[in-house]
Amino acid sequence: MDTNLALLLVLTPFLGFLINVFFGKSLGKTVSGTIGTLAVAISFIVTLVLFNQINSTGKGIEVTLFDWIQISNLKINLGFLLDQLSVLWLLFVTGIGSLIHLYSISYMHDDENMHKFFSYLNLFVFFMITLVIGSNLLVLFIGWEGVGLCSYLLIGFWYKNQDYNDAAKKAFIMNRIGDLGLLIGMFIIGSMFSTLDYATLKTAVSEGSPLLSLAALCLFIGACGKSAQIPLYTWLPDAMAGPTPVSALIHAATMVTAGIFMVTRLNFVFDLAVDVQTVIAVIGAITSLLAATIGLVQNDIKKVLAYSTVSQLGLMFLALGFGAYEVAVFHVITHAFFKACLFLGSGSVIHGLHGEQDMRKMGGLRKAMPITFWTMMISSLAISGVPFFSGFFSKDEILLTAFHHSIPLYVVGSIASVMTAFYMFRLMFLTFFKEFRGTEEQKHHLHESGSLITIPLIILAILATFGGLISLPGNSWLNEYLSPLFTKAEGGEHHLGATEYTLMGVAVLGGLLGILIAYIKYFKQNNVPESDDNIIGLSKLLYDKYYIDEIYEAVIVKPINFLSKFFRDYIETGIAAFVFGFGKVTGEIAFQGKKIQTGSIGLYLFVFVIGLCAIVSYLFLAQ
Amino acid sequence: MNTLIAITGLGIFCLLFEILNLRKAIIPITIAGLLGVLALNYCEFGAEQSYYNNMITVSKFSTAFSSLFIIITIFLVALSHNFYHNHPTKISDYVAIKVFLLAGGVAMVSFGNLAMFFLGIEVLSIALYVLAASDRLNIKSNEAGMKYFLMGSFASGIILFGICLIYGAMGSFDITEIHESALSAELPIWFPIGMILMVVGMLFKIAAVPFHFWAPDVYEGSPALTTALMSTLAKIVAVATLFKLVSGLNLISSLENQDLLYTFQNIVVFLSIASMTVGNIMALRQVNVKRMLAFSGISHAGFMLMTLLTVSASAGVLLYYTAAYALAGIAAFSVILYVCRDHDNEDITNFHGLGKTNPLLAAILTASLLSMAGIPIFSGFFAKLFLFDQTIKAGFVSLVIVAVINSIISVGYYFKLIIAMYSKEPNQERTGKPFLIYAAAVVSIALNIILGLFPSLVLDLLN
Amino acid sequence: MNVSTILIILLIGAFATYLSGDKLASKVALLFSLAALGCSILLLNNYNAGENISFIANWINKPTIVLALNADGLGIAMVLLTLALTPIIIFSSFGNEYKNAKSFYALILFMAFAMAGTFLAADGLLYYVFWELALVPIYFIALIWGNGDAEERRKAVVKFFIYTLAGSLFMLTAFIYLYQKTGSFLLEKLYAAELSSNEQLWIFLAFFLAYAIKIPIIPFHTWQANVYQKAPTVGTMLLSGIMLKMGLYSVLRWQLPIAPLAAKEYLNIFISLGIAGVIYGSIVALKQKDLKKLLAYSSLAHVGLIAAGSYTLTLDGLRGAVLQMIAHGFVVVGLFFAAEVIFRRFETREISEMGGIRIQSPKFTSMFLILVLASVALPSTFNFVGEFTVLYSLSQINIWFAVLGGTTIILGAYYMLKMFQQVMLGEANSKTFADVSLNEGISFAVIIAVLLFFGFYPKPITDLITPSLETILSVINKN
Amino acid sequence: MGNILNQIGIENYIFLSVVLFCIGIFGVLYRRNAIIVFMSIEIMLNAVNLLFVAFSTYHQDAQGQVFVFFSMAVAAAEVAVGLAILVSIFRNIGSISIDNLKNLKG
Amino acid sequence: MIHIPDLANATPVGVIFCILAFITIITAFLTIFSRNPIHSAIYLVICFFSIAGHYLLLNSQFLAVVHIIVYSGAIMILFLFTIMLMNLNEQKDVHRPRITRLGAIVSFCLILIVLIALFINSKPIVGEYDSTGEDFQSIKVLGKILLDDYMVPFEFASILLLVAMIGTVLLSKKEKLNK
Repeated sequence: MDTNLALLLVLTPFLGFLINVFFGKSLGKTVSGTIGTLAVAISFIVTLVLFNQINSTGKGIEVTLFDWIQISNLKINLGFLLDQLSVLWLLFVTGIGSLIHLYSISYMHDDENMHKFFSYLNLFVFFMITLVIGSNLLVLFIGWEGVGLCSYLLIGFWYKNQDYNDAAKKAFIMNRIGDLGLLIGMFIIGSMFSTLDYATLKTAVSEGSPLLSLAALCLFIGACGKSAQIPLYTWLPDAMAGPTPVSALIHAATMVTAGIFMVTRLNFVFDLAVDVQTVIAVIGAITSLLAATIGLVQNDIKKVLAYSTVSQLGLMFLALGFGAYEVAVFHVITHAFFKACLFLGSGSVIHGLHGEQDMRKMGGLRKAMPITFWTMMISSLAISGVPFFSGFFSKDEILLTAFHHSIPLYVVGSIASVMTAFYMFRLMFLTFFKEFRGTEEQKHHLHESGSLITIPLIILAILATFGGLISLPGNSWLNEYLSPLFTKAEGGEHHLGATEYTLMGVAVLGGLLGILIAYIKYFKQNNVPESDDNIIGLSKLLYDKYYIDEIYEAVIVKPINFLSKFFRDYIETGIAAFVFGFGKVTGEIAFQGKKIQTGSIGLYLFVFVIGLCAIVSYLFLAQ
Repeated sequence: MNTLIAITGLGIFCLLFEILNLRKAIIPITIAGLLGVLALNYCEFGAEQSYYNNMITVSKFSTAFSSLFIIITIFLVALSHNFYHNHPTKISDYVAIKVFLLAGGVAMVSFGNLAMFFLGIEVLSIALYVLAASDRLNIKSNEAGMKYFLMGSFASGIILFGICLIYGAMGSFDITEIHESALSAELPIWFPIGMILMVVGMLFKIAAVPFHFWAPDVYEGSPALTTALMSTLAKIVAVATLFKLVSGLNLISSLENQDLLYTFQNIVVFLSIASMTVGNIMALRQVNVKRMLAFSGISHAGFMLMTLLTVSASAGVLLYYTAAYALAGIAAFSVILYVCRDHDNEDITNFHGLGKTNPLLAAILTASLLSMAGIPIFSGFFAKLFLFDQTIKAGFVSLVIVAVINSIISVGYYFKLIIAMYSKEPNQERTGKPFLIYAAAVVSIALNIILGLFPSLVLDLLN
Repeated sequence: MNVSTILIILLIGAFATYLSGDKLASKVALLFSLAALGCSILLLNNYNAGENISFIANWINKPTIVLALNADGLGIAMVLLTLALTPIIIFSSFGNEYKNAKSFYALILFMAFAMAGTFLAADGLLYYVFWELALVPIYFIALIWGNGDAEERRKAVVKFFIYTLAGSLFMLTAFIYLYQKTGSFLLEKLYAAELSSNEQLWIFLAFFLAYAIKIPIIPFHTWQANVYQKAPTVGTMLLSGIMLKMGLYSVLRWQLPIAPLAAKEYLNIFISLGIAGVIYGSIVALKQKDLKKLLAYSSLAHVGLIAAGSYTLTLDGLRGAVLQMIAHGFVVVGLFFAAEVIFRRFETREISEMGGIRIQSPKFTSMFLILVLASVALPSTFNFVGEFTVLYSLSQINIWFAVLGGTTIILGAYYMLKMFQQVMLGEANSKTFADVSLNEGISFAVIIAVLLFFGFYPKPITDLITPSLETILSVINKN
Repeated sequence: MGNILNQIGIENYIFLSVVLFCIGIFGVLYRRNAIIVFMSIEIMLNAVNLLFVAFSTYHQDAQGQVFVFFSMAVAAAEVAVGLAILVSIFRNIGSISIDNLKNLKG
Repeated sequence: MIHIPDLANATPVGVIFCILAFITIITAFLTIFSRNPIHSAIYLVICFFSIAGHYLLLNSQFLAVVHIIVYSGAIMILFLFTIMLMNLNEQKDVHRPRITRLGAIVSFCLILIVLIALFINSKPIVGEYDSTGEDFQSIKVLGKILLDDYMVPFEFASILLLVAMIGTVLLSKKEKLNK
């Protein structure tokens, strides 16, 4: 029964994928969209059933299908583990997934390859489910790389544009760098404990060692790739080349959280590698700040959201670094709600403006698109940490945890939060308030999106508002639910003392401060960001993302390409010349040798005689 | 002995046919006669016997090699039909000379007395001088004949001097006597000197470096069929005789007695390496196919010389090697004769596009070249294998490595021809499918492959 | 029935194909190759049922050379690879018209015969004979039916032949030397040979030269790219799909067990060479302008990893190497076939002249993408299983080997996706790209099906090869 | 009747014939006129014949002298064939200098 | 050791040997150095006569006679005929490059030195030479050996001569070109 349920869970999206791949075109857009959505919806329903079961019994379900890869000391089977963590993850993967599928039916309706879009989305969900429910690291790795593939396919969905293809390629390759880390981590763990199974591993891991730390570090590199942390984050902003639902689903709500999922899954490993945890926290904090600063000045509506995502992911890693897994998970969930909502909202805006993404050409959309506006407003409030929206609780917990462990990191996180509030409201003001700055024609066509788009927005906005309820300070359902997973309860149960309230107040004030600045700058003063050419000074640095891409290009990509050319043009020809030089030399000797054969009998006999003398004298006289 | 008598008889019959005006029948009858001789020779196999005061000793060695010579001669006679169709009045002479040449060859491997050896080699040589120069109006043929004659007589003089010194040391020409007294302690140094002089003379005949210079010129200038004869029959006769001299006169033990064996082996190793290397390298840039095969023959001579390092064990290997080499050579020359019959040269360009116009012949030539290059399943490979096996067994690993490197070089020029046949466009019409040429080519390459598939057939004959 | 049946079928097939004339040749060849495949599957069945399907007969008495065909799991697996790929390769060529088709297909079958023989032979010399025999047909295939400038092709092909022959002749010398030591060419006798470490080193190096050129391991790879480019695609498939596996297989079967001491002593050097090949091949592949050349360098990178795996001398390394060999065989055949499919339509192999195919043929694009992904070892493809196992074994030797070897997954993705982007994506090409035909589709489908099936369920192959690999390892570790 | 070699010594015969033999070799190398070259070869053969007879006396054995007959026959046959070749060359190029025979080379 | 005949105590035989040897060598050289082929031929005939003298000295009269008949009588006549037939008597030897002469002289010296050194180095024959007293070189004995023991080579020599004959005919015979 459990096996069948698990298979149903996994295979329904895959079935949807197959149907859409093979018959999508003939089925027509609506039908293929519906099938795609239904496939995920069924998974969602199955998840609900499973959630119900696990929530009541409190025990995970293990399903083993068959042996997969045999390695001398490891036996890796294709199996699933459905426990609290995976089902929780599945809930929002399939849940938000369903909503986004629904949204996409309308959003992608004008695209000729809509069936493909849905097949890719279904495939993505399939891999994401595999990632989440895999019973060992290698099954996770199938999903891990699979979602990377889908991300590649979806970023490059509009494949005629080679820039988009570049972005897709970049995403895939940067992910692969992380994947190598993950693989190496697996190798170390595999050779240390002879297993990659979570359950077995959990019992086998007992004490920390340098090797284990190394493994943890490698695993974290993997997480960096997938969850867009320094130094591997640059693909995520570029990934906004894909259709907006993709950004919402993959690059905000689900795939990018895979790194956090993995770290949480292996919490028992990371707990033993304290120094690595510190690294995680520091990198999370820095990423959070860095991305937030870049987000301050971006003008592309999706880029702002992308950097915001990176920043928020940084915050989650900050929490992970302190061992506060449930806090991170909490933020993952709330973030999924409001960020999906924001992306879908921005998609709605873009849809309404026929593809315009530059905020400088928006404005005043509040009236034309009220539902979009309000849902996005709610989400922005949530992400800015305004009290009683979901983001307030989760972000506050992260900062709280940080404060307890490390004041500097707390400060960094807080600054990032303030900035978040600022740029989110910058986005809101520029997009929805004041006058419309686009062309007349666009203005003429402004309208609220259809119900297929607005319904998911509304649902997500509701979730973004009330999502915080699952883990209220002091009375956390989530912490309790997840407690079987973690060995030590850290960061979860804070007694709400004076410090905590003070901190909460500081956070709220910070958020409001950010909003206020944005209000003054973009509402009161009615500033509109300069056009690209006129950006100078610090903002130029920020606008150009600290030139990180350019640095990578110069330090890594260019040298590799140069090396490739060098190898191709010099080393290859050099080796060839050397190897075949033997042939050339022999040929040349042959050519010269021909001259000895002069045709003169005298010479021939001369050599004959000399040879005879040489032989005879060597044999008889040389003794 | 009977074989020798039969062969000379057959030669005289050939001359008679001319008188009786039976020109048309001469080739079939000669072939039939040679087949009869082959059968006769086969009957003698295994019976160790000596005839007429040990002038001729029939042994496994001699009969086996005689059979090989007879088979090669059959092919050569068969090829004569088309080759000499422009010289109907001379064909009996040509065939008779070839048969006598065979007699000389048989005498050389079955001699029991150095007089027979000397006369045999002279019959062979004089017949070859004549054949080389036989295209009397062709200046190249004249030149080839002259060069071969001058150098050949020079070498004969050396051989004769060698025989003389051996006689001086031994007081006898009989090889059994010489074999026995070769180990005597009071042996004058004349014996090894004489032996070395004879060996040098034979090295000239097999065209080993540095006595090889005549070979390419003579091969190139001679009429193609004569070249075929020289590079197959004459060469294997010479090698077999050299082997028989060294083993029959007990040179190795005698040298060992005088602590000269090591030096001698050094010389053989050096000559072998030099022959292989010079032959292969010089062949690389040749455009004339006969000349190329001459150099290839020089390198094969180098390979065959390796048997002198393991005289006691390698008679079978030598037989196998010579058979493989000669059969491949016959097949190759059949094709060359066909391709170049209307040309006054044998340049590689004549072979362009043979793969398209005459796929069978092209395949045969390819197979024979592959055999010479030592690619498996053709007997050339196994020949080299057995040779290397013997030589490594005797401890000459480095020599084998040089030989291996040479095999690699040799591929370079063998494949030049293959490429010309297959990847260039035909530049001429090739008409007619002369039966005898096709038959000779097919049968010889078939024999070659059969030898490759069942090496034991030949290899075990002499063990 | 024993394994000699397979060889006989293939040999008869080669002759039958030649005799059947130009029109029927391709079909007859396909028929015989399928028959051989069927036969081998039957034999696999018998083998799994515990039947003895080896073959032994006397051939040459002195020196003793035996017609010994030994079918253990490893051998059968490699033969199956050969015989599964041969029909695919033949079938894939149905879209092309070849001059003198009867010779062409006869040579293909003959080559399959020789390669199958190489994988089965248990007598050193028989093995060598098959090894060399396999070289001859590919030489002619590349020479006569190849493409590009005739003069350059000739040069490339001759170089290839001489180069490979050069290597293998040293192997022959080593075999003869071994024969002197043991008095037999039989595999088991050679395994039992007692050699000093110095002797082992020389023998190891002689073998290495032969295999390093065939595989190829850098810096012995110079022939590869040119020949792959110049050979007709069928030839390239045979070369890259099967023939270079001969080298890798031989490392496992002959080189390591015969000279284990040398293998152990210089393990790091040889692994490093393999890994250097991975990195070097990947980097060079980045800037290739010719599609077939790019695939050639990618092949160089992959076999480098396989070689590195083999030289680890661990069960995982060997097993991963074999799995990866099989997987790579299928993938590379598929990729070269894709290049051929493009060539049939665009008449070019220059990457810069391609692009925009996806618009015109999404079906082909999907298949190509799957092959590309398999080639970069996406989990759930067969290649991942092999690559993971190999990398794991490398990590057991030294974690840095795994890290450096693992760069293949990054660099591989880089050049393959770059190629994919340039070849397939972008604005529509000015030239029309007809959709894949049924024949082409079937070839792709079979390859993809194999890759995906074994990607999830490699157990049958693992179970097949593991016992023989364990035997080999026990020989390696006998001292 | 004593052995005559007691008065001369076999070595002297050896040296004489060696010198003669070498003169023959020298002639072959030195002269370009084919006829003279033939003559030089005859000198070589005669040097050997002389030694044969000397050895025959040395061993008191007639076989050496018998061999000389064969050697003479060979010499005669060689000269006949050689001169025939020479004549045809002379007919073709009007010269008997072996320096003119350099068409075949390389 | 070379044991040079002591001219002071030379036996008549020794003196004759020295004279004959001297003539042989000198005429051999003259054969080679003569510019006129006819002179060469004449010198060669003298050389052959001196060799016949050696044969006589060694008491093999029959061989000496045969030698004169075959060489001086047959072979040399053949040479002379050819020379005259070709009208070569006036022909100067073509210009020889210095390198050729140098090469010839070098190789001559080399091989002479090597061979002489070889025989000097070898162990000297000590003691008296055997003299069995038996008749071993009369015509009777020679005939017996030649036609009895050496019958096969004798017959084979006829093949040799036959081949030479056919060959010479083949090389000289003009044929009707029927093309």
